Amino acid sequence: MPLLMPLMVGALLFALGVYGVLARRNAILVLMAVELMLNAVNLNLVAFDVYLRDGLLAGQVFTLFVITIAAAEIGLGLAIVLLVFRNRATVELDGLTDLRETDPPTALPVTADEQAVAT
Amino acid sequence: MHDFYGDYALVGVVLLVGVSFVTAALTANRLLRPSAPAPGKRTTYECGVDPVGEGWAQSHIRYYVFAYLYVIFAVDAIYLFPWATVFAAPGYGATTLAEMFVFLGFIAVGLLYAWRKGVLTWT
Amino acid sequence: MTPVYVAVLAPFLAAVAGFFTGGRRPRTAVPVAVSGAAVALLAVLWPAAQAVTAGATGRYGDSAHLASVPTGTLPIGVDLRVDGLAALVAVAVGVVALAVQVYSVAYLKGDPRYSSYAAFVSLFTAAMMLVVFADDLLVLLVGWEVMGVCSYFLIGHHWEQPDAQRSAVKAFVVTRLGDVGFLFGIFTLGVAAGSFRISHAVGEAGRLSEHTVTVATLLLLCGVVGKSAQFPLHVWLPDAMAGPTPISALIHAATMVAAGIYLVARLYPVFLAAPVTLAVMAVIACVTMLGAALAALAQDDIKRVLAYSTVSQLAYMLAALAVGSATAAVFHLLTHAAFKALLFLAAGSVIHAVGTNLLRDMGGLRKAMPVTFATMTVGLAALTGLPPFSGYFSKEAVLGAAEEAALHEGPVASWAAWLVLVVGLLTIAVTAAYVTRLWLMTFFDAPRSGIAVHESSPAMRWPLVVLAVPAALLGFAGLGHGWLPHWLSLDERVPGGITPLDPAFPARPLHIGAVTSVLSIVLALGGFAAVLAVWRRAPSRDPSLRLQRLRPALEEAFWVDDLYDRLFVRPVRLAARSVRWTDDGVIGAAVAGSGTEATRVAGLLRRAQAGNVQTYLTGLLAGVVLLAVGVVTLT
Amino acid sequence: MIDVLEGALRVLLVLGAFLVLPLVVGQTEHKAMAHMQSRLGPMYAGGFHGWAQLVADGVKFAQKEDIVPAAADATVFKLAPAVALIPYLVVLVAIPVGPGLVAQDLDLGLFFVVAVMGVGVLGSLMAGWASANKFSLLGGLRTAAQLMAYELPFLLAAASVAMAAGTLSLSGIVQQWQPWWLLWQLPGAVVFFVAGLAELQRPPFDMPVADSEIIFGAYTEYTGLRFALFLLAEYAGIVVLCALTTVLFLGGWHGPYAESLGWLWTLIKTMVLAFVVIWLRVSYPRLREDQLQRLSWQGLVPVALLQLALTGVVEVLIT
Amino acid sequence: MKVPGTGLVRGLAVTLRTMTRPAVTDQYPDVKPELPPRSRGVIALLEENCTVCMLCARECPDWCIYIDSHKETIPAAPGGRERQRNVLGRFAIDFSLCMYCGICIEVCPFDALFWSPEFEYAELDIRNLTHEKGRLGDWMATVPAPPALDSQGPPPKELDAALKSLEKPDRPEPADG
Amino acid sequence: MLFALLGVVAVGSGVLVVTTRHLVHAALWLVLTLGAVAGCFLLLSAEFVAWVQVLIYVGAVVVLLLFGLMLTRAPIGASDELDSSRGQQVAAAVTAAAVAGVLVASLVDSFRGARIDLSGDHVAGSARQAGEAIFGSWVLPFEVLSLLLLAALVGAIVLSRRDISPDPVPLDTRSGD
Repeated sequence: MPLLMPLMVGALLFALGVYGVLARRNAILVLMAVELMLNAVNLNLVAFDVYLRDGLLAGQVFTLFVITIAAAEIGLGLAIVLLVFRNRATVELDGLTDLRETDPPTALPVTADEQAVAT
Repeated sequence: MHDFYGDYALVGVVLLVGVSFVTAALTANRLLRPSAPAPGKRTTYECGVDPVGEGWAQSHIRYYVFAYLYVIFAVDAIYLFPWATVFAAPGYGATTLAEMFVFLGFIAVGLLYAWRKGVLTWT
Repeated sequence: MTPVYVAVLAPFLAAVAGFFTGGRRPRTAVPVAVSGAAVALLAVLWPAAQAVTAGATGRYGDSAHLASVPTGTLPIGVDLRVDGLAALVAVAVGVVALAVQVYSVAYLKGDPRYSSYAAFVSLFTAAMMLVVFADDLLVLLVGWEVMGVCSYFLIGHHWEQPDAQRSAVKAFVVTRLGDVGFLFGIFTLGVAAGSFRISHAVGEAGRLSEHTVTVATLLLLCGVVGKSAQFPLHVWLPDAMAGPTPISALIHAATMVAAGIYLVARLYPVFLAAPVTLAVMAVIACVTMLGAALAALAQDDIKRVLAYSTVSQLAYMLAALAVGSATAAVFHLLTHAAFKALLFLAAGSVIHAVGTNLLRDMGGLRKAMPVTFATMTVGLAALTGLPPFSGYFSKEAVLGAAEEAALHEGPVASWAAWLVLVVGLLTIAVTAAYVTRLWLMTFFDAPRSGIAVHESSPAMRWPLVVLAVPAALLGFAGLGHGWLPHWLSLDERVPGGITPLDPAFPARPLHIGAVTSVLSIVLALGGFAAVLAVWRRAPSRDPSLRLQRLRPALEEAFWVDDLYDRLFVRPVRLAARSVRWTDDGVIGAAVAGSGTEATRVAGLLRRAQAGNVQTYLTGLLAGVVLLAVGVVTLT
Repeated sequence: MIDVLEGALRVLLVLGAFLVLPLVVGQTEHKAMAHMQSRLGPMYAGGFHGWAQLVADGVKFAQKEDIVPAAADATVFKLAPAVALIPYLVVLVAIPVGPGLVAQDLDLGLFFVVAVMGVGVLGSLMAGWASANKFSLLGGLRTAAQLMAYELPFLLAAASVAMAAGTLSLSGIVQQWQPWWLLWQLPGAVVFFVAGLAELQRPPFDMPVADSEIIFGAYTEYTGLRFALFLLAEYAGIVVLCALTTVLFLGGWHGPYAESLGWLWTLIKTMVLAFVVIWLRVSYPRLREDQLQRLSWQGLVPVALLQLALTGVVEVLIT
Repeated sequence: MKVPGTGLVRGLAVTLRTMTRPAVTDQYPDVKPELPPRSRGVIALLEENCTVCMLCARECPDWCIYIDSHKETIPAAPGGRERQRNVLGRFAIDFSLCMYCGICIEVCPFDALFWSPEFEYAELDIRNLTHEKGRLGDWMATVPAPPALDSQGPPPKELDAALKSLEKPDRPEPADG
Repeated sequence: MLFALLGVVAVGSGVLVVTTRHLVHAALWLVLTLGAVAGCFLLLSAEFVAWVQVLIYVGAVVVLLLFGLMLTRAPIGASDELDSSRGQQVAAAVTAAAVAGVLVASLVDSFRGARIDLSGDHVAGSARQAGEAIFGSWVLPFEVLSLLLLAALVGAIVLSRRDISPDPVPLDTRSGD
């Protein structure tokens, strides 16, 4: 079986994941898209592991670790999303813009000596 | 065919058979069953009274914690299986056992934390 | 040599005491100042007497070496020297200083800052004494500069008035301009002569190369021109009249302005070794002489008339030096000190009485102020050079020296001597004209000032009388072949080279030519008659109005001031303003601009922070992709 | 060609077992529960003692009208029963009935079983969510929480057996089984069985379908054949659970004349366990939701961990 | 010391024991249930006793007893005068409303109404559950005899009253027995 | 060939996950994607990893996601504003296409001819080999992993159960069990 097939599936899944993360408004959908990306990575790992006949089975063991960490991560991500939902009653990423730059402060305070020079 | 695939070929076939069986049953049912749509029938069932509000009910956050507890422990448990097959083999004796106990020990601490925090009980 | 120390230190101590105690106990300022001046005068009389009694052939001279300041190359010796010249000039300074101190006690009665004024006058006297007695060029320079500073403070005594401030600064700047040349002149001379000692330098004059001597003397000439207000740098003296009148009398008539002439006299052998410089001096003197006299003719302010006349008379002294007779120059210096101080103090009392400087507001003061009228008349007569007053004798000495240099072989080129003689004679006529105008407008016709005029107080009257005596009689000292040249014991140009100042050398006698004296008397009377005729036709009008179109030129002193203003002051101010503009306009703008520019650019970036996390991520990933592509394609 | 036929035979066998056994269990449940409540149970269907009651039910369900609530999310609503049922069918493949008799002996059969059982949760969640009914949503959440909570002891107990046997393939485990394991793995067995019961929402743990609280939980809105499929899933689950327990803990086909009658022993043991399941349904009241969770996390999981420790230590000692 | 698990085991034992014992269900359509004598199946009407006093209709909580009557005048007996007499027209009980409380039976002064254990009178149409006078009369056949008195129990009041009236000496013997 | 089928299923359902307008459908399409990927693992002979993927992802993570959806009031029907503004979508699409392009180009460029040989002798996917690998050479990451899981667990509990933290935030207890 040509190695390219799993790699292509992995690449496409990854691209879909990227699109999902960037285009989706709902935080949980973004988390799902992240899952997609992680799966793409796993597929890649396993494909290369089998292709290279790795003695240490590094690819597969890493896939296990990635799955574990992804599970932990998605758990925490959702906990945060739920917390946000409780505070803001919405999980729309567009709404969460509290950290944006407020409009610029009024013009810089003209220092004393600038005034002196100006007169 | 390579016997490795053979094993799962059968599983695949069984899966297909199961799916086809269910679809067959449902299509047969579609043929046999009467269909007398009436508005009353299709309203959401709420002990006979008219349904109030939308189909969503506020549910407590603790369900999420249980689900998450399961996720964490499931992720531990899957390491048990390869360990189970390997730990008794020569060359992996007590040290592997100790490793797994350390592994499970940490997770048990997590469980203890949940327990002491009273996450598992509610009034 | 102790009297020399006393002469220098007494006024200095008076000044110091005045500065420290003046603020708290103003009443003590007057005795301190006056006693300072008196002690200085007495101290100076003693060497003067010795100079006079030194005997027919002897030359009186004594010097003292106090300390030597190592400077790496040429050491500066704190040397003092007294001889006939120094003593006589010191006496003149002492007399005038004492007169001014006494006079200003009355003149500035009730002035809040009298103590500082008196202290500055004492300090000035000390500085003048130092210049007179200095035997080391740099010590002389110290006295020279302290005098400049004192003149600045004294001119600016009424510093609340803007024109006083401006003229003080103008005086200070213009004299300093001259002093720069003077300083370099000292260096060139000192280095060339191997030492800063004046007597040593004078001795070495013969051996120095023609070129260095010319350069040194020319540079020294700059200092003299600046300090004695000669042609190019004379503009500050008329404006200096903004200071109180006693100061004009002391500084701008008798002492400071004379210092330049005294210096040339001191270093005369060096100057004699540089005929080129003498020619230059001659030309400068002539131009200044005539120009100043003409300007004095059209001035409306009494003090400015006297100021321009001072410039003209100083030109006479410079001319005398140019034509080779230092003795004539010093003689004219002494007489001029006396009668010009007298004239200024008289003018002061007139102003004090009338309350204004302007001639058109005066008139008819003859009866009201008899003593001032009398003493002023003596001064004016001396100024025009009418016999028997002192002015006649000293001016004739100068013209005589010019005539002798023109006719016989003199140190300077003959054309220069002739030029001096002709211009000298012409200036006598003009001098007579403006003296007569001043005299008539001030004392005759109906009184034009509104207020009742009365004679000034005795404290002001006594100095007038005291100064009137030498103004009248000092001329006789120059008669004959004896006294004055002997006292001064100046080494003149003697055919066959310059001899060092050695006691044995006989002093050159003053020579008064018969023709020039008659000619000058005729010219003086002519000038007097012309102005009298014009004045009689319209007694109340200013006789100078007759000049119509010429008058503005004269009044403005041929617009030299405006010329300088336009040539130097305005460009410098323009340059200053442009420097300031570039400083804050360009550099300042650059600094501030960089700040505001950074803020503006930051503003653009800020807009990108819209807070939407996904836009950030998009940017991030796009960047990563570009990087990846870059890496892949480039490597 | 032969192995294709043989394969087809195995598939048919599995399908047959999947269809027949749950009905048998269902029938025994009706009768046993009745008699435990001193009732007779179905008597009329099929003549002697109502033996064909469930067949009659099946026919009835086939003809009932299938109603999808207006507010429901149609596609998910229709898919839910399939997702709930199929895992149990697929699991039957790996269960060894006799010494050689197994539909497909997978190398990591046990893990395969556990993984597929995990998928069952989705079915009830989808049902709960799709029917847009407050009660079914709560039911769905309860089911999911319960299944989640009890999947873990299930896993751990299975792991302890795998440790004891040293292999994950079920037939291998049954091969390795020795009688003294009964005692050795006893706590594991109890935990496994109780967790299994909870997995199937059988009465002591049937809060998700507690009719007194939330009508029929996630399956409230279901009617007709879809409802029947959910019930079939439940009974198939009982069969699978009992079979698994026998295979893992009771030594599967071990017993006198194992060679020939091995499959009979498995069946007998499975039937006995099924009876116990029914028996528990009748005798015990329903637990409260929090008691359920606490039992799992504070009861079963620690016991399972201890069992693991015990197995590990003993295993290391004896080898 | 009570071992914690015993309660659970004893529960199992109970269910097991009941399973082994024969079930108590008797299969109704084939085996008639023997109901207790006074079980309240249906209400029977003895038309003769009813004097249309309307007590039962008035007392019925559900108002499910419908009675019509009309007055008849009985010709005077030789020595008396004419007497008005209520004659029962319609007497019906609507069993779909009846809650089987039995107040009508207890309140009837003339014992015209009786309980009958009969319960198989289900109807397809709810209107048929209103039993008219005739049907109520038919139910009388199914009314069981009143239960025998308890042997040791106190004699019934009526008997006492009758005996007492017999013992009262001063009462003249009724003329005709 | 089978792998191509699974690949198509995976990518197809992946596309649906990111484009569907039903929130819950997205989760279910995700299940299908994960199942397809598990199938791919199976075909790549990574047996153990496949079933781990099924158990963890399909069994636990997706359920968690569904929980998340249910707790945040996900609407039943189609909701149209699941995607960000039009501009953002276009930007995302462009970026995604660029990522895909780069990946595909570089992968194809470097692994054009490579083939995976799945012949019998080398099957490394079983649990035993995985076990040997993990407990043979990957022990340290394995141990560290438990720490990570502990941290994640404690973190999630602290985050979600604010009502039992030191300064409890009273939860809205009105909401039933």
